[in-house]
Amino acid sequence: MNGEAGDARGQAAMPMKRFQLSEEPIDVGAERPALDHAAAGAYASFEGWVRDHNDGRAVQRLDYQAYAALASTEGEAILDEALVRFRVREARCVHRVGRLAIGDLAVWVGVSADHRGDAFEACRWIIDEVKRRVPIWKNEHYVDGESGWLHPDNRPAEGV
Amino acid sequence: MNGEAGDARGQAAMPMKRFQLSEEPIDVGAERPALDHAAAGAYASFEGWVRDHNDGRAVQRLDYQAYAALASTEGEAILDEALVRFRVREARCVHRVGRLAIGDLAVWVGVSADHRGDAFEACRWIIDEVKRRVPIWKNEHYVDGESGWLHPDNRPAEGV
Amino acid sequence: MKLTLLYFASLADRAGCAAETLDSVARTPRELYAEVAQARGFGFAVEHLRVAVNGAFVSWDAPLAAGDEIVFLPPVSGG
Amino acid sequence: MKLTLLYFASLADRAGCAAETLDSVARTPRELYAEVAQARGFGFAVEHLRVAVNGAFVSWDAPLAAGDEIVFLPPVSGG
Repeated sequence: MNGEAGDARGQAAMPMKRFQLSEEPIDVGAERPALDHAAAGAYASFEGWVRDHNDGRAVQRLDYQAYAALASTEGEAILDEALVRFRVREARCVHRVGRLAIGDLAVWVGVSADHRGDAFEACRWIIDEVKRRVPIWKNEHYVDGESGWLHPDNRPAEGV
Repeated sequence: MNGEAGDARGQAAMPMKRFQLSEEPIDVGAERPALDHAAAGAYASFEGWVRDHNDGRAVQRLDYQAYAALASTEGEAILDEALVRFRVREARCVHRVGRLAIGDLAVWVGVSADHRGDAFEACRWIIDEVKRRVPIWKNEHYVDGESGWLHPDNRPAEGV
Repeated sequence: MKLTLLYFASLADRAGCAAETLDSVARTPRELYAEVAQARGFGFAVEHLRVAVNGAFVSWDAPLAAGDEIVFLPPVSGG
Repeated sequence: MKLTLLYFASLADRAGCAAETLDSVARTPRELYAEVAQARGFGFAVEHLRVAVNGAFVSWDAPLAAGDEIVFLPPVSGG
């Protein structure tokens, strides 16, 4: 009765992708029903908001750019993998692209499970993998007028 | 710039308790603004819903009973402790009391922090402590007509 | 001395009431529980309970005073 | 053979364009990157990039075919 059963049944009932890129503000309330399940007692979620500072610099706004085709398949692969790795009922993620202001919701992850430990672990794993693997880049615009693409260089890209 | 600074400033701006018992359905949307913070990039939340089964028995509904005076002070102590133990900006919890149906929200925890690791860890710690320490009891009403108070007996009560 | 007891969950069911006031010579919660458990037929050993006096957790061997409100707390199941 | 390249983030800024089509004799992404990095002045070493061909991650030594769409992906910063 884990995610695999849900998958099989969900082909018709759940045509929507588990991972979405969105050019519009993320509506968490609209995403939530996909995670409801009478048997699921636990729901864990994560939201990443645009902060007003990063690395000591005052941030004014930012742009997210995605390689949309690959971001969609890679994001979907992460969520499908989460349903196999963890005992969860459902998992979803929405990532914004385009221009965002301070306090805007940049990414949301929601996971439902029978038990809270699984919900927390899967939620944490998903956001970590999304940040590590999905081809999305952040361009920070600073209050001083400068801007720059963030390419974390302390960890080489892995695998292929 | 952690929770302690927030505390000092919050005396006037934030008169509401961090922990609340509620006889009414929990309105997560109404709780959220208390966790917004321009410097907080991460928000983690947990929701516990009433499940349709427990320990192999079909559950119809349940009642939560609280020793309200002590539950309030103990819940508040847990959240205050979370602000000291973890690098978080704000933390809140609402626990339902009274009669609940399948799918109802029984407990909600929300935590905002600068970094996602702290948000996840604090959120997990809070729900674990609430379940372990706060004097609230669940009476499950089963589909077969029986009912019973849950007193997990595999772990003796600790401390005093 | 006069003491007030509040009961919750299965202890309230077993006692058949949510509160009672009684006269007792018990000097500590431990002595009081022994007395009440026998009268009410409570099955919990003290190691599986916590005890609160006047709204705060206390030790089983804390001194009791007249007018105290005592609660024996069975294992909790919130969340 | 004709190949299409898409550029993102700082590579697009450096290239001054989001896409280009070029003729190349490169047999693998590794050879293609060496060629393009020199022409465009890209500073990333291949160990800090990933590469995708036709919408899927591939190895740096995968064979290229005419008409392929190649993307060199700098370290990501979503979330």
